[in-house]
Amino acid sequence: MLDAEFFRRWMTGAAAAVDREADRLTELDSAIGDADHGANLQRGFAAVVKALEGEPAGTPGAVLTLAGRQLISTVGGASGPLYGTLLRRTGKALGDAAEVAPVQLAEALRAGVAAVAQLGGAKAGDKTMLDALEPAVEALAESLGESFAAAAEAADQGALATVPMQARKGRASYLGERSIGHQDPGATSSALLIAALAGAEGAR
Amino acid sequence: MLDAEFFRRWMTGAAAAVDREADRLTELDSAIGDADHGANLQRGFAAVVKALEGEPAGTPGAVLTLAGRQLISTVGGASGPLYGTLLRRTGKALGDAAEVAPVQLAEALRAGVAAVAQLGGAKAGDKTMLDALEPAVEALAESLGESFAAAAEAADQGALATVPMQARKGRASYLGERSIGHQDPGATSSALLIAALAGAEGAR
Amino acid sequence: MLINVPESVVADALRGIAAAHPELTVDVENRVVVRRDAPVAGQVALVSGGGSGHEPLHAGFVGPGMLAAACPGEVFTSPVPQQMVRAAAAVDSGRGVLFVVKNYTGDVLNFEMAAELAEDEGVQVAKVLVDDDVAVSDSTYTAGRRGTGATLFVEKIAGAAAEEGAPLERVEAIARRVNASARSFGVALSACTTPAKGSPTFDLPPGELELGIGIHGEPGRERRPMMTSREIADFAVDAVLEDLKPSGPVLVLVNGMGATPLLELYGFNAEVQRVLGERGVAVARTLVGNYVTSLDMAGCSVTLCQADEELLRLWDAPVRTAALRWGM
Amino acid sequence: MLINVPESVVADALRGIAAAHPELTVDVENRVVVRRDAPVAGQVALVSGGGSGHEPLHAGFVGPGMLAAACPGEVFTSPVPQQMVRAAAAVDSGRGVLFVVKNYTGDVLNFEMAAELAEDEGVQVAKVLVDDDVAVSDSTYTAGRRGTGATLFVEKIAGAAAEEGAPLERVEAIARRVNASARSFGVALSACTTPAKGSPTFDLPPGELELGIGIHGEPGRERRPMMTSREIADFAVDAVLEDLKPSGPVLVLVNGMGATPLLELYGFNAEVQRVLGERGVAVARTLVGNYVTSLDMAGCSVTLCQADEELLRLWDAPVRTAALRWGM
Ligand SMILES: Nc1ncnc2c1ncn2[C@@H]1O[C@H](COP(=O)(O)OP(=O)(O)O)[C@@H](O)[C@H]1O
Ligand SMILES: Nc1ncnc2c1ncn2[C@@H]1O[C@H](COP(=O)(O)OP(=O)(O)O)[C@@H](O)[C@H]1O
Ligand SMILES: [Mg+2]
Ligand SMILES: [Mg+2]
Ligand SMILES: [Mg+2]
Ligand SMILES: [Mg+2]
Repeated sequence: MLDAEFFRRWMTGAAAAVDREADRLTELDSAIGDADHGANLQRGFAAVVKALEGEPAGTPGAVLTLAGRQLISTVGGASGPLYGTLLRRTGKALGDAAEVAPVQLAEALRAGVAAVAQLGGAKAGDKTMLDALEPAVEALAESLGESFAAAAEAADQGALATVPMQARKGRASYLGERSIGHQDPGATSSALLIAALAGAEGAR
Repeated sequence: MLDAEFFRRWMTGAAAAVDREADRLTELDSAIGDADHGANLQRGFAAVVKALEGEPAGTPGAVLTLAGRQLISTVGGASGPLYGTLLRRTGKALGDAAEVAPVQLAEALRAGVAAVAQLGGAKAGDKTMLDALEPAVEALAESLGESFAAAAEAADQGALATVPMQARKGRASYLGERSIGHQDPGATSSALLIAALAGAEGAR
Repeated sequence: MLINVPESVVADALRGIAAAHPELTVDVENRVVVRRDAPVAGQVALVSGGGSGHEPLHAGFVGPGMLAAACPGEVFTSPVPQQMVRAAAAVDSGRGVLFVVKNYTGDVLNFEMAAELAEDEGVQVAKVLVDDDVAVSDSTYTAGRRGTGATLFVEKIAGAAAEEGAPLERVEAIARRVNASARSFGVALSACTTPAKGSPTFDLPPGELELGIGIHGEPGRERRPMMTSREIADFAVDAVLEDLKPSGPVLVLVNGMGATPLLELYGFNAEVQRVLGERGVAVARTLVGNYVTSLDMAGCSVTLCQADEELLRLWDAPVRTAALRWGM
Repeated sequence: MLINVPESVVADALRGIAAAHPELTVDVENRVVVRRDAPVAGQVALVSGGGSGHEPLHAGFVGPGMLAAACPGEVFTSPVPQQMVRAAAAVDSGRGVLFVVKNYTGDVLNFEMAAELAEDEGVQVAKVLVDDDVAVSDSTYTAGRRGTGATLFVEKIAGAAAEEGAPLERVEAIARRVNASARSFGVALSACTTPAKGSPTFDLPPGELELGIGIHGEPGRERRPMMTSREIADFAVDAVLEDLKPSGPVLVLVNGMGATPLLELYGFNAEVQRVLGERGVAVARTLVGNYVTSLDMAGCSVTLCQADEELLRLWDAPVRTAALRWGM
C-alpha cells in the first residue's frame, strides 16, 4: 500500500528532478516554444515542496490535490493548469483513504491524464505531455499498478517518440513542420515526473 | 600657374579618394567617434563634384568657395563646417584671379587652415584634422608652394602622429585616455585631401 | 541584461511601474495593476494580462479609456488564475468584467479557470479571445492563431466603449468585432534574450530573418535571406490583406518588436503606407511604435483593423494610460 | 536592419513620420519637421535638431507645448545650417526663435552658422546649449559635456514657457536654468549598429558593460564586468548626484538607449528610486521610456533635474507631440 509519505516522496523527487533538468527543459522549449518550461516547473514544484512542508502528513489524495493547486497558482503558462489538473484530478480520484493500493493509483492517474486531455484538447501524437503520460498510464495499468519502473520506461520512450512528430497543440504547433526533429519539453518533464514516481517507490 | 581646371582636378581627386577610403575613415571614426566620417565626406564630396559639373569653369577661388559651400550644406557633423570653412576661406583668399601661383595657394591654404583652427578652437596636438593640415601647410610654405608632394608627405606623417595623442577636441575627447592608440579620422581624411592636391599637380 | 536576478524581473518592474505611475495601484506581491479610481461606478471593466516581456502591453494600457486592470505573468508565461480573480474583484463595479485573452494555450486555460473562480465569487465575466496572427493557420493542426498586435486595438476600442458606459454584452460584442476585423503579421531580424535563459532563444545570423514570428521569441514559419524594408512591407501587408480583404478604411499599427529603432520603424511605416496605397486600401489612422514587444527582439509587425465609423470614433476617444494617451 | 539602403534611412523615416502624424508638416527633401499650426502668433518658437538615430528625439517632440520644429541630420551627424534656417523661417511668429543645441562640435558649429544666416534673414535667434553628461569632465581637455537626456527636460519645459507666450529672453533663461539644473549618466550593455557601418560600432562582449557612454554609439569612459541593475543604479545616480547636489525635489528620467526592454527599464527605475530614497533625494516626477536613444543600443541613462515650483508647473503643462503627450 502507498501512504501519504510515498506521495510526498514522489513530489519531492519530482521537484529535485525538475531542478536538475531545468536548463535542459528550457533549452528544449527554446527550440520549439518560448524558453520557459524549466523555469516554470522549477517555480511550481518549489512551491509544492514548500506547501507540503507546511502541511501535516494528510492522505495520498490530499497530498496530490494540494500539489495540483500549488502548480495552478504558481506556474502559469500551459503547463501550470495542465500539470495542476493532472495532480488535482488524480488526487481527487484517490479520495480520502489513508493508504491506496498501486492499482488504485494506476486508475486515478488514468483519470488525471484523461482530464489533461480534456482540458487541453490534445490527443496522442500531437507532440505534447500526453505522449509521455498516456503510455506511462498504459504500462502501469498493464502491470496492475505494480511496475512504476515500466511506467517510467514507457514515459521515456513516449518523450523520445515526440522527436519526429509535428506539433498540433501548444506553441510548438505555430512552427508547423519546423517543429519536427525536436523533443517536446512537456513530454520530457512528464517523463521526469513518472521517473520520480518510480524513484519514490524505489525508496520505499 | 594653377588654373580653375587644376582646382577642379583637386576636388574630383579628393572625391575619388574619399570614395575609395570611406570604409576606412568610418572604421577609424567608429573606434573613437561615431562611425560616420567616411559617409559624411562621401556625401559632401559627391555634392561638390555634382555642383562643379553644373558650373562653368570659373576661377580657382570660385571653385574652392563653391566646394566649401557644398560641404557646409551637405555634410553636417563637425567635419562639414570645418572642411567647408577650409575650402571657402582658401577660395576667398585666392580672390578672383583666373590663375594663381603655387605660392599664392600656399598662402591661401594657410589662411584656410587658420580659419579652421579659429572655428573649432583646436590647436596642433589636439588630435584633429589640424594635425595633418598644419604640417602640410608648413611644408608647402617652406617649398614656396612648389612641392605639393612634400605637403602630402607631411600631412601623412601628421595623420600618423595622431595615433599616440589623447584627443582634446571633437567626439574622441570624450574617451579621455582611451582615445590614445587610434589614428584620428579627420586627420586621415585631411591627408587624403592634400594627397589629392599633389595628385592634381601630378596630372598637370 | 539590465536586471538583478531572473527571478525578480517581474516584481522589480512592477515596483518601477508603481514609482513612475502614481495614477496606478500596483499590487507587487499579487501582480495586479489597477487604475487607481477602480471600480468606476457604472462602467464595465476590462481586465487583460499575459506573460511579461511584451511591455507596454498590458500594464502600459491600464487607465481611463482602456484597461481597468492588467495581470502580468512571468516572462512569456501566462499569469495564474488568482491574479485575474483578484483583478476582477478589484475593478468590478457590478456591471461585469471583460477578460481580454490572447489566444495561447496557457492564457486560455488560466483565464478560463479564473473566469470560473470569479463567477463563483459573484462577478459577471465575459471573455474575448484575440487571435489575429495570420502567420498561423487556424486549423486542427495548430493551437489556433496567436493574439498579437490586434490586442492593442481590442483593448483601446472596447475600453472606450466601457468608458462610455456600454453594458457588458455590448463591450464584448465590440471587442469581438475588433478582433474579427483585425489581422497581423510579424517578422524577426534577431531573436530575443529571456532573463531565464540568458542567451538568444534561437540562432539567427545577421544576414537572415524569420517570417511569421509570434511575440514569444519563438522562431517563425520560415527563414529567409535578409530582405529590405520595402520587401518586408510587401510581404507582411500582403499576408494580412490576403486574409482580411478589407472593404473600407483601416487602422494601421506598425509595431516594433522591442529593439528596432524608431528611425527604422518609421521608415518601415513609409513602405507599409506605400503598399497599402498600391493595393487601394485607405488608411484611417496610423500608430507607429513599440507596443506589443518581444523583449529585445529586432523586428516588426503590421496589424490592420478594418474600421467603421463606430470603431473609429471609439479609437479616437480620449485615453489616459502610460503608453497610449490622448485627449486627456 | 529594417532599412532599404543606408543612404535613404532619414528620408524614409521622414515619410513614415509624415504618414503617421498628420498634425506635423514634414518637408522630406529639406529635412524639416514643423508643427502644422506654425507660426503660432504671439509665441516664441523652439527649434532643435541633431543627428538622427536618437528617436523620438527630436521630431517626436514637435507639437504644441514643446518644439515648433526639428531638423534631423544624417544618422549621428548634426544637421546642416540650411535646415535650421528653413525651420526658423517657417516657425518664427516675429517673437523670435530659440535654438536648442546639444553640445557636440558638429551641432555647435552648424547651429552657429544657422543662427548667423537666420539673423541675416531678420529672425531673432537665441541659443541654449545642453551639456548634462557628467561622464565627460568639462575641461580644456574635452569638447565639453555632451548633451543627452536633459534635452528632453529643456525642450519640454522651455516649450511650455513658449506656449504660455513668454518672451524670448525668458524662454531662453528658463531653458538655461533647466540645463544648469540637470545632469545625466549613461551605461551601454551593447553597442549599436549604424546603417552606414552595418555592424556594431564597438565590440562589447555579453559579460561586460561600458560606463559613461554618450548617445552616438561611442564607447564609454570605462569598461567593466557586467553589473546588476541595482549596482548600475547606484553607480549612475551617485555619479549624477556627486555633480548636481540637488537641494530640492527632482524630475527623474530613466531613459532606455533603444534596445532595452521596457520590462527591464521599469525594473531599473525601481532601483533608481531606491538609491534616491537612500540618498535623501525627493522625487517630484518620473518618466520611464526610450526617449533619447542610440539606435539599437542596449543600456540606459539616468537624468535628474532639480525642479522648483515654476519648472514643475511647466513640466506638468499640457503637451501634444508624437512621443510625449498629456493634458490635450
Ligand atoms: N493543449 C495541450 N495539451 C497538452 N499539453 C500541452 C498542450 N499545450 C501545451 N502542452 C504542453 O505544455 C508544454 C509547454 O509548457 P510551458 O512551456 O510551461 O508552457 P507555455 O507553452 O505556455 O510556455 C509543451 O511542451 C506541451 O507538452
Ligand atoms: N574642434 C575641432 N577642430 C578641428 N577638427 C575637429 C574638431 N572637432 C572634430 N574635428 C575633426 O572632425 C573629425 C570628425 O568628423 P566627423 O566624424 O565627420 O564629425 P562628427 O564628429 O560630428 O561625427 C575628427 O576626427 C576631427 O579630426
Ligand atoms: Mg514555454
Ligand atoms: Mg563622426
Ligand atoms: Mg510560456
Ligand atoms: Mg557624426
